[in-house]
Amino acid sequence: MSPVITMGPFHPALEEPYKIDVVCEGEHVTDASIRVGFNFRAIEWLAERKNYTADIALFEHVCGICSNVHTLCLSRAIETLAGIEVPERAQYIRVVVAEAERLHSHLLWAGIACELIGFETLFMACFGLREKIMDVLEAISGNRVNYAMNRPGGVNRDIADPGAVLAAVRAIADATSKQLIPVLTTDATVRARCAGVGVLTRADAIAYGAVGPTARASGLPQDIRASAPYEAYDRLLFEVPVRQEGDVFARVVVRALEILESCRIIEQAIEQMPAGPFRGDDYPKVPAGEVCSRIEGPRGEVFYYVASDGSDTPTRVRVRTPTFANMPTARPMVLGQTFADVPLIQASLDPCYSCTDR
Amino acid sequence: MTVVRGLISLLVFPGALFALPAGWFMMWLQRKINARAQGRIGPPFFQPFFDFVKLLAKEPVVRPRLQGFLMTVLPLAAVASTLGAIALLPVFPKAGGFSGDLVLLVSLIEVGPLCAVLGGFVSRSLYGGIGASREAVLTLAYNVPFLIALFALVASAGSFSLAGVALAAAWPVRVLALIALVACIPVKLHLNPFSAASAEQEIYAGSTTEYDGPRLALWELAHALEWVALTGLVASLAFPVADAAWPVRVVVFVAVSVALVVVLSFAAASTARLKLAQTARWFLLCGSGIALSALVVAFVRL
Amino acid sequence: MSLLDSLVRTARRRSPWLFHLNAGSCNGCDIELVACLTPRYDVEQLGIRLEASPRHADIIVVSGPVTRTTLEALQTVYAQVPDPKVVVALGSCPASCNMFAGSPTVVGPLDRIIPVDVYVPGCPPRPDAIVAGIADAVAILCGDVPRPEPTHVPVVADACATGGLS
Amino acid sequence: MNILNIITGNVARGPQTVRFPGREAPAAAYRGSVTMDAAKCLACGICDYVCVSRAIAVTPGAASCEWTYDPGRCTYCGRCVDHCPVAAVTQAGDRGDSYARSGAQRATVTVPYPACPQCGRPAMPYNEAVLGAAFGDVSAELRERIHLCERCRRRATTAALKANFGAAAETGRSDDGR
Repeated sequence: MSPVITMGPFHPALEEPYKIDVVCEGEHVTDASIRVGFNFRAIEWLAERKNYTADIALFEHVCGICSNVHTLCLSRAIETLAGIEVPERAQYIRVVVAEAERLHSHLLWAGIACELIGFETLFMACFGLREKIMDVLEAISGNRVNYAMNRPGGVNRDIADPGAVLAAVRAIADATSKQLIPVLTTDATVRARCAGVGVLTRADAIAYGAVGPTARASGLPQDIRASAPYEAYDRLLFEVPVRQEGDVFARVVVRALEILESCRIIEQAIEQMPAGPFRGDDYPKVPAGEVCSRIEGPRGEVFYYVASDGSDTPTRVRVRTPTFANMPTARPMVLGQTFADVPLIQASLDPCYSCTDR
Repeated sequence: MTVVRGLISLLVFPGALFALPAGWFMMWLQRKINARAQGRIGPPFFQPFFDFVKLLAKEPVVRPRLQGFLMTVLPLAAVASTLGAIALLPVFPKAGGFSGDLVLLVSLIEVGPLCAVLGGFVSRSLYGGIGASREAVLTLAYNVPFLIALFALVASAGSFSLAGVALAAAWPVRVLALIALVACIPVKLHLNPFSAASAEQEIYAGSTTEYDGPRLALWELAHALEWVALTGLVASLAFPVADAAWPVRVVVFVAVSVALVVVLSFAAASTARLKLAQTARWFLLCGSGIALSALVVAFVRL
Repeated sequence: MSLLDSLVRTARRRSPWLFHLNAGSCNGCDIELVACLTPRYDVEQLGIRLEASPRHADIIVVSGPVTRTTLEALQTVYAQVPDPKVVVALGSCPASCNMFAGSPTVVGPLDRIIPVDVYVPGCPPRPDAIVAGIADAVAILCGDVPRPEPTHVPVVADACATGGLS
Repeated sequence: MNILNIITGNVARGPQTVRFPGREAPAAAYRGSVTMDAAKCLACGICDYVCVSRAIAVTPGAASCEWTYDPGRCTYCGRCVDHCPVAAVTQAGDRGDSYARSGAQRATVTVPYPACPQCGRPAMPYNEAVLGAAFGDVSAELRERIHLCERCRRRATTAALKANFGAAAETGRSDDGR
């Protein structure tokens, strides 16, 4: 009989409560399934009972790691519905905050991945680096997590000290390219744990509809910032890193390269940023109608659907998060691997079950 | 006379009175070095001691009688056997020991991991069980190079007595064998890169997952003593200063042990954790390779 | 107070081990708690360790507004931690359900389910505030500061089964 | 072995930890707990309206308005500060210390209504900025009456209406002789 090992809902490898049922033959995994729903707070239900301004703050708490993505996507949906033009400066500020959030999210992920393979020193190095970008975000937005930057029609706060942002971003790019990437790619024990582990083939990635870095590490050049640019992304130069291998190692490399790309984007955005207004109208009137909005979060494509009846509360807000798309790919990845790889493989998706459950 | 000497080495030096503070110090040193390597302050000096006292003062969870008994006796046995192993260490090679005490030492050192395996299973926790089975696999794996290396020393010295081995083993054999022995230490102490048995991110706290309060305190104690026993074994075999005065021998013993802790701590801080199969493969190929070469050298020189 | 007593007190003060429990949080508090382990804040300087098993813990750190699905596990974990233990509520969610109050799937606030000793304000609290909050919890744990009178009414235990709470 | 560079760097640099109980000051723009200046408040309730977590509650009474704030419910998003038309709501630079009882930190500010300059009854006057935001251009006449209580304003408006009516009647008579 093959024992079923249930990891979770509270497990040291999991930041969030969810369960993975792993069927093992010895240390070998023959089947696995993920059970979610522990974070279900009925946010979409609540959103139908709160006004638009409060809803933006509400959707900020869909996820504490990619909070800005959710408020940005919802703000863009409301703007499209109400036909609001966002001032150019606000567009650049949104890009800076979004990319800073991607930096902190990827560094957090790299740290957690190192922690999962027992590499505590590298975990600390990643988090030490992450503190730099947290300081930047705190200086811009007034909080380390949940930035409350977006509002329909613009942003709530200006970037007061662009010089400090540039300095921090350059320091991160420097440390990433000189320290983090060499260690992650050449260290023997890291390679032993990551290379060839949890392979997601290109065909599987397409079949399961993978998004974000998970898809890009399996050879799919898929990025909304490039394919359907929003805000100021059409005026900024950046590359979409793609790897063909599809293993955990490829996902590590893709995210590491994305850290460098994000640094590049922030540098350009700060330099190009025009002067001018950055806040929109205080109380936009949202007419009846429905709208879809999608943007590229740190974990992949975020999708919002908003329906309005012309009142100050939406009649429906529907969210599709990147983890919802990526979650099923965990099964083909863990089959045939060892039990010790399961935490790392599922973490290599950069899962966010708080987003998925809402 | 031998009884008195035996009691002294069990209770005073290198036994309990020395080994307890020394074990706590080594645990602290490892955590401190780890912290410094990561740019942190790290734990205060008395940390392992306070951890122990605090755990001892916690209210034990009520368990079924037999399970509770086993869960107390097994860590106690681990503590007792490790203490016995420490008492056998040939710090004063000319003063004590008996022929064949190496066999006893090895068996005593093995009692600790064996208790951990049993302890994991009797705790009736799934993760305790997985931790225990990992511990069992690893014990099997590292014991191959561990025993071969010791046997190479024995072959070279022509004696099964620890004192004899410490004094008489030939240097080329000794160096190779000690390298193999040092490589085995991280497994026993659950240090990177061979810490698969206590991989917190995979299997909670491994075989001690279900242990609480005083019962966990005993495991912590056994762990602290294992530090002394294993580093002490290498220290006493590496630098046997037979002719020096006793303070010199003590200083050399302590200094080499601590140096070993420093080396192991830095090695642990600079590596990731290998998987069970990878660890086992490493020991069966590389570890055993080094140990076997020691054995070959020993036989060739004979 | 005997010598042994003061030794135990000191040991409790200097060796608090944490168990972190995410009861439906948005991850904000959780990543800030992880940030507490890192070089800048380093809770190990206070002898604090984040433990994997609730059996080893002294302090339970709870984040999140307590969803229906985590309720049972939360109560199990609380029972598994051996005495003496202290509960720290991280941020606004366990204190009041925050913005999730009124949600049909949230059964918090936390003090309706288990007694809470320390509330750390913030959404999420800064890591230094978390460290300071844990230090306050440690003072309760070792007996330097009296435990606040429990305000919780443990009625929620079966409310979930009957579906009575909204 | 690049990891050794990181380790030697860390050892050489020494720990980067802030030693407890020392704490780094938050950024200047930090969004701390919310306070309200009763002298500036208009009791318009917009902070209550935008607050997602009901941390702020505005309860109007007969002679004053109760403004309550519970930091234990607050998400510190700062939208009350952003949307306050008269900058009466502000955020402190920190969020205070940990506390032992839920709801213990709740603060209540009473906003007394000033006396009506005409009748002396307590009433919260309109504010030009708010009127402008809500209804666009405010007429000069209304601007004169925004400090009055509702009853006096109604009376003044009725009086103006009557006066206008009278004037219109007079001009009408003179115009077409009806």
